[in-house]
Amino acid sequence: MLGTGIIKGLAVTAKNFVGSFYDPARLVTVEYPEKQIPIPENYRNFPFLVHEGDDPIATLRCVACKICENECPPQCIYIVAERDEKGKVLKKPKIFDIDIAVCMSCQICVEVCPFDAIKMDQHFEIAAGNRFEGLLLHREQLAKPNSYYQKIHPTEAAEVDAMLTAMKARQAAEKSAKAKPAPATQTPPPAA
Amino acid sequence: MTLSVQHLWLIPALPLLAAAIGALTPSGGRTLAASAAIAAMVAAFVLSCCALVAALADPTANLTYNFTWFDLGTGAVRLGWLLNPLTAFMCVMVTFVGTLIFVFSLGYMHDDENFTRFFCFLSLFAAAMLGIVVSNSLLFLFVSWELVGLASYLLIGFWFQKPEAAAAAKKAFITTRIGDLGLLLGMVWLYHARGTLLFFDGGAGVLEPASLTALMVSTLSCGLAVSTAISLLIFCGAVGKSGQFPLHVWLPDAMEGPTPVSALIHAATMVAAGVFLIARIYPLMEADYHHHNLPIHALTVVAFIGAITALMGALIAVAQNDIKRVLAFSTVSQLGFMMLAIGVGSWVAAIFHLLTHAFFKALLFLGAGSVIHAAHHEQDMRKLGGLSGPMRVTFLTFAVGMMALAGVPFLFSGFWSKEAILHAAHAWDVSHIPLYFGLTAVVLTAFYMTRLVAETFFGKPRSHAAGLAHENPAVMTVPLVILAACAILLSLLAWPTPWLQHQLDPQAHTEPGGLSLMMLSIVLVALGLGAGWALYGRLLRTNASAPDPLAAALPRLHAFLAARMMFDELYAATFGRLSNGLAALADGLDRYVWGGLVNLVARLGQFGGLVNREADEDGLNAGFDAVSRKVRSVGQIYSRAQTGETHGYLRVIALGFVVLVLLVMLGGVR
Amino acid sequence: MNTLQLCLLISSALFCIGLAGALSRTNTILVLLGIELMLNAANLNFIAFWRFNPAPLPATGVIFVIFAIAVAAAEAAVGLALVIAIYRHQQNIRLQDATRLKG
Amino acid sequence: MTAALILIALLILGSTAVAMSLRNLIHSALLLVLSWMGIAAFYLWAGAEFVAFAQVLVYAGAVSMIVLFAVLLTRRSRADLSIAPASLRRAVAGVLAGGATAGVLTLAVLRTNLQIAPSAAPTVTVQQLGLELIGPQVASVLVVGVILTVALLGAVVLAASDRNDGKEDAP
Amino acid sequence: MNAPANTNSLLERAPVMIRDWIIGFFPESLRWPVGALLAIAAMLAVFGLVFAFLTLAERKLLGRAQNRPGPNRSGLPFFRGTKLFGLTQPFADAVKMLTKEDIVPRAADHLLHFLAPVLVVAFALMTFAVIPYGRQLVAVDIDAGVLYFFAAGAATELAIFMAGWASHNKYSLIGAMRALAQLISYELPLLLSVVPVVMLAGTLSPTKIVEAQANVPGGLIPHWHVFTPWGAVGFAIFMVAALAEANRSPFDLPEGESELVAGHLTEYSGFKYALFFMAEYFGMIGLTGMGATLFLGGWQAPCAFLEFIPSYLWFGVKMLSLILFMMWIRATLLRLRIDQLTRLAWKFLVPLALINLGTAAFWSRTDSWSGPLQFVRWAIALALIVVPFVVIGRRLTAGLAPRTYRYAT
Repeated sequence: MLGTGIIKGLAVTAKNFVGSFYDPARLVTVEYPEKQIPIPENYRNFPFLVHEGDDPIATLRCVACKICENECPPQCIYIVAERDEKGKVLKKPKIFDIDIAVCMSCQICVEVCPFDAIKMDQHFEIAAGNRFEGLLLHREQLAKPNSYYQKIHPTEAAEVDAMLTAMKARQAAEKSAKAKPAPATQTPPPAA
Repeated sequence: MTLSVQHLWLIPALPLLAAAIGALTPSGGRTLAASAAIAAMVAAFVLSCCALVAALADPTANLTYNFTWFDLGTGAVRLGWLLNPLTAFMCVMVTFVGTLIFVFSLGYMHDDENFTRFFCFLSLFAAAMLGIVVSNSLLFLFVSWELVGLASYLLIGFWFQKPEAAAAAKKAFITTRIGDLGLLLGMVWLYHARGTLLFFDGGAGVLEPASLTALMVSTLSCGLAVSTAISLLIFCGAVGKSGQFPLHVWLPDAMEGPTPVSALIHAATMVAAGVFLIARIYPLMEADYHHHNLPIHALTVVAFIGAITALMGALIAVAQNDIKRVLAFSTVSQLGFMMLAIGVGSWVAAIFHLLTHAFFKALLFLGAGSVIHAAHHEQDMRKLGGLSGPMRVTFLTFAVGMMALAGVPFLFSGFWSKEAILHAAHAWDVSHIPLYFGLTAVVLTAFYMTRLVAETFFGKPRSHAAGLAHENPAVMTVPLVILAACAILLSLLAWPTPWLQHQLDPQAHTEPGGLSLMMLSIVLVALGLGAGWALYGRLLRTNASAPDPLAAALPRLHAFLAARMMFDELYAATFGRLSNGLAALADGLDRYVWGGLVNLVARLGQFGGLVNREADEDGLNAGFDAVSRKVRSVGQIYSRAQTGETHGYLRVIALGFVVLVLLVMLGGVR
Repeated sequence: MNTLQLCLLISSALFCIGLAGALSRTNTILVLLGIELMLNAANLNFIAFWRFNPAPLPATGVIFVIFAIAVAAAEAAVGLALVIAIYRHQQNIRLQDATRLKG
Repeated sequence: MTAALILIALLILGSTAVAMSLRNLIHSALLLVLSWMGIAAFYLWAGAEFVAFAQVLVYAGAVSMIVLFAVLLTRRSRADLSIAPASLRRAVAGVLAGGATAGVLTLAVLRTNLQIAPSAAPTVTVQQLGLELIGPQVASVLVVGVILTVALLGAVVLAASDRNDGKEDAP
Repeated sequence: MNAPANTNSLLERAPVMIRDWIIGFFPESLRWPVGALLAIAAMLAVFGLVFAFLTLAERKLLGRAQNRPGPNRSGLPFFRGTKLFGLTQPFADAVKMLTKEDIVPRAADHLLHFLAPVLVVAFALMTFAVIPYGRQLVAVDIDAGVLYFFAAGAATELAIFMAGWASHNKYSLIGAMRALAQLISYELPLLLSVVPVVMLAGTLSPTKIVEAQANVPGGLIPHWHVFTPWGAVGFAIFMVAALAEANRSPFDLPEGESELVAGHLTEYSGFKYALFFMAEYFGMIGLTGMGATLFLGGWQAPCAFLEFIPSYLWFGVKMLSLILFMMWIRATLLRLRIDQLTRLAWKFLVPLALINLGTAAFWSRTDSWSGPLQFVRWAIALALIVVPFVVIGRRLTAGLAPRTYRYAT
């Protein structure tokens, strides 16, 4: 009969209305700043730079190769490599800026980085009062320790670390083979 | 809970409402129509019981509620409701039996495609009958009476695709109409004489002493009292409706309708209407009874008509082969008994027999319907037989009904009501001929009912259809069981104390029944039963075409009775012939005398037209043509003023208005 | 000049504005509205006379106006339906173009 | 009292005159609504409050809606709304006719000797009105009802499109 | 209005007493206008607050119906950390609305664009004048109050049309035309559902209609119109039509945001937008107040022994529960399509309302029936209602199968 559907619908909303008071499990939202939904491991947004040791700037994995700068679709990465007094390019970034306001979290920079130096973060509360100062992140803000990376993406970080140690071991082996004639001293100290 | 008299109209109104619902329901709404009809009947039954409680609170009182229907200027036509034990008992009976018949119809008419129409008509029928019962005015009674006639016409002709059914419906309608003419005349005369048609109106009603005395003392030139004449005219109506002697011919033919209709007509409603009418106006019928210097008394006529009908019906029933037809003639016979009872002055006995008869005759008809339904509409009892085994419930209940009708002593209600009638006939001081007629009819009744049961239920099935018969569903058997129980239990109304008689007519003194008469009637019943068993029960026929033992013994008489005493042929030879002759005469008059005159006038007109045309063509038309050419040319000039420009029109109107006002002001025209 | 005359003058002014509008405008809707205004002017008269001149029945003037309003509503509905029909027919509603039926 | 009347008259006549001379149809229609409200105010001033509310309900509530609908339905672009100015001849003729009528009517009103009887408005309650309508005036009420029904049907028939393009519930 | 308060509790008489006390300070000639101004001021204050909290209530209720908590964060200025269940949300909204930039499109009709929000609130407020809020609490007690109410209510749509037209925006214009069509369609059932009440009460005055629903002394069942067969149907039709008149869901086609951006409100912002918002709630308050007056006994208490609670509280309870019911409907039902909307009005509500008129006539003719006839009376009246409802409902829904989806599963 006409009208039964309406009554059924009214019953559904009434049930939800009353139930939302008695059954907190019904509520689909949480009170955000106080409570947070645990973020899944594979959640990702905005890149950060991985560093190895205690000194964030000195131990960055980044070698300022500028591959990510070239590949970034919205062109939000700006890199200037550091040079020594002679003007020779050192394998370190002097400036590494990401305009978070422009970044679209596509992860292409991570995909292309050969050194596993840039990774995706899980931090999303980046609101700021000034978009020019607050949202243009410099390398100091971007640098985060490898332990943080291991914390937020444990599985992925373990794989990366295993790969890196394997590579280092291979390199060390090659070097020790080559080091017989000429032991290399310029190589940076192995990562911790 | 009691029902006060001004709400009495609810009882007929409920079935009428159900009829309206049934009429408005499309043929798909079977459940709605049937449930409305049955619910209305059940509700009417409950209300009737309430009314009965109210009526029995003071059995002598005639509770009335009168109101003005419309004002004629010189007087008002008034209608009203009447509640006394007679009304109440009739209401209870009609609604109770009606309910059971309705329920039975659910099963019986289950496969009919016009199911809703059927229930509509049934409800109309019941409503009309209840209208007769509750009416306090002969006028309203007459209206309901005619409605009953209409409904019976519709129901008898329900299967109008069958020519016999259509003919039977027509026959029933026309035959009862002949009687109704008498009723109408009597009613008009009564109104002329008394100026009112209300039965009871606080002393002014036609059935109250003042009116009765006035009607009785005035006599006609032939010596009849006015009351006698009016009574006999009204009795004509009852004769037609109740199938009494000269006008009984429609009743057996009415069997063409569906069996529940037969049950309703024969048990509860239509035929009971006539008896009820006479019982209702009994004071009027009786008014001349104590005047010995009158040539004839109304009640005497009634008694003799009843006696003749009782005997005749029983005689014809002996020689019929169709189950329903046997029952139909038994109804004619029993109605004769009732009329006889009224005629000998005991309307109470008549009503008692009417009530008991309603139950056991409904039972018999529904039982017959059950048999017919089971045997695939085989109605000829020669072709049935051996049904007692497969249809046990039907057989047992039918046997109860048969014994009640035959008047088997003590246990069955029919016995007591028949005894009451025979006693009344015995006590009648005018003549004992009705008593002898009645006693003969008692023997014959027992005889033909035994035959009916024996032929139908015993022996072996004598046709394929009968062989396949099996018991019907509960919706059909339960009403049978209830009715059978009632047929037995109604004995309690008369025995051990005549309770019903007291309630209906407290003044009536019932003399202790003559024991010898009772013994005589018991012997006669036993004789009838024994003869029937001897002729039919003992020597069961083996096949359908075997000759009837009675026909073998008395072939001429049997043939005469089987042809229903040639009444139809007699009427066809006399009244039919006469009306045919009259029709031929009227046809001849029409065709040659009046037709010739009309033709002559037409010829004259034709000639005149010819002359006129010649004159027109040459003289007038030319002138008209010239004038219309002028008008056209003027119109063409004028039509240029119609520019189609609305603004122009509006402007002219405005200017015209200004000019008009200026004229008025300047000219000083006020 | 008494108040009644003032009322009558107002209503006749309204009537004439309606008339002038109906005569001078070409848009059918406005012509209809002009006629509607003339009806209203008549209603003003009824009320004015009802207010200042007692009728044998106290409600006569008011009842006149009620009926007039009802009929005016019906007239507006039919008239605007006609306008739409005209528009469908000739793709504009200029009254002077609607001369299909001229003689 | 008279001051209020003159104010109301100014409202009615001013808004009507402006409405009848504006080029923008929508503005005309809305101004006419204002003028109808002014007429309702006149009824209130005269003490006929039932009629006043009926006027508002019927004119501001119903007729104005129909007018606006008709305006919006009978145009093809927004430019259609500002209608071409009337030709000078037509305008002059119209104003002349209107002026002549006005003159004649004013003359008639002023020259007639009109009497004012009651100082207070005759009081008519709504109940009296209702009884009057269903009593002595019942035939008129029925006739008006028939007229309204016929007008409704006629309007539907006239405005209904002959073409039946597109099913209502096409998937 | 100036009749002395009868022997009721102090609380019952308080509003009138306060008014009389204030008026007492003024000379005789000024008392009437001051009294009227006081009434206006009181209504503006009360209904302004009611409006403010209704917006919050609506958002809370909708949230709860969708298993969300609703707004609950706004606290007090200078007291960080206080939350008060979000009760100050309306004031925060008000501040936001008032400080927003007021944008008028260049092509808009400036005058009408400005007038529309003013008029829409004005007309909505005008309807408040005749509603009896309590015993002797009515601003203007006029004889034809019900008629006045609907006359003022009908004019609201005119303002909506002005808004839509003046915005010079196609969505606005379509919204405005929808508003007109909706008004024309639903004015009729609205009025027709009220006619039985007027017929049975024998008056057009809201106060007298409320008095006609007064309690039988000692009775337990309220003597309200909604408890009669015709009243129940009339109330249902009234509520449906009121939803449409107030442009509330499921009849909010004029501002159907999924197809028309915001309908006639598209080009409004800031304070003007707030005025439209206010008018919508005022319209709702007015219509539900009239509904309570006509069908739910107005300020009458349900039974005699509850009369110690002041009448205006009863009125408020009834009105608010009706408004909450409307919000509940909004949380439940989907928006109709325009053809479904007009079909519902013309093919369902109007016939039903006309039949209901007949039922009411029958009811008033059979006023004297008693005893067993009372059952007959109810049975006939119910049959007169149920049968057409079922028949017309069948006709309306004929051919509509359960919805099927082509692209979703």
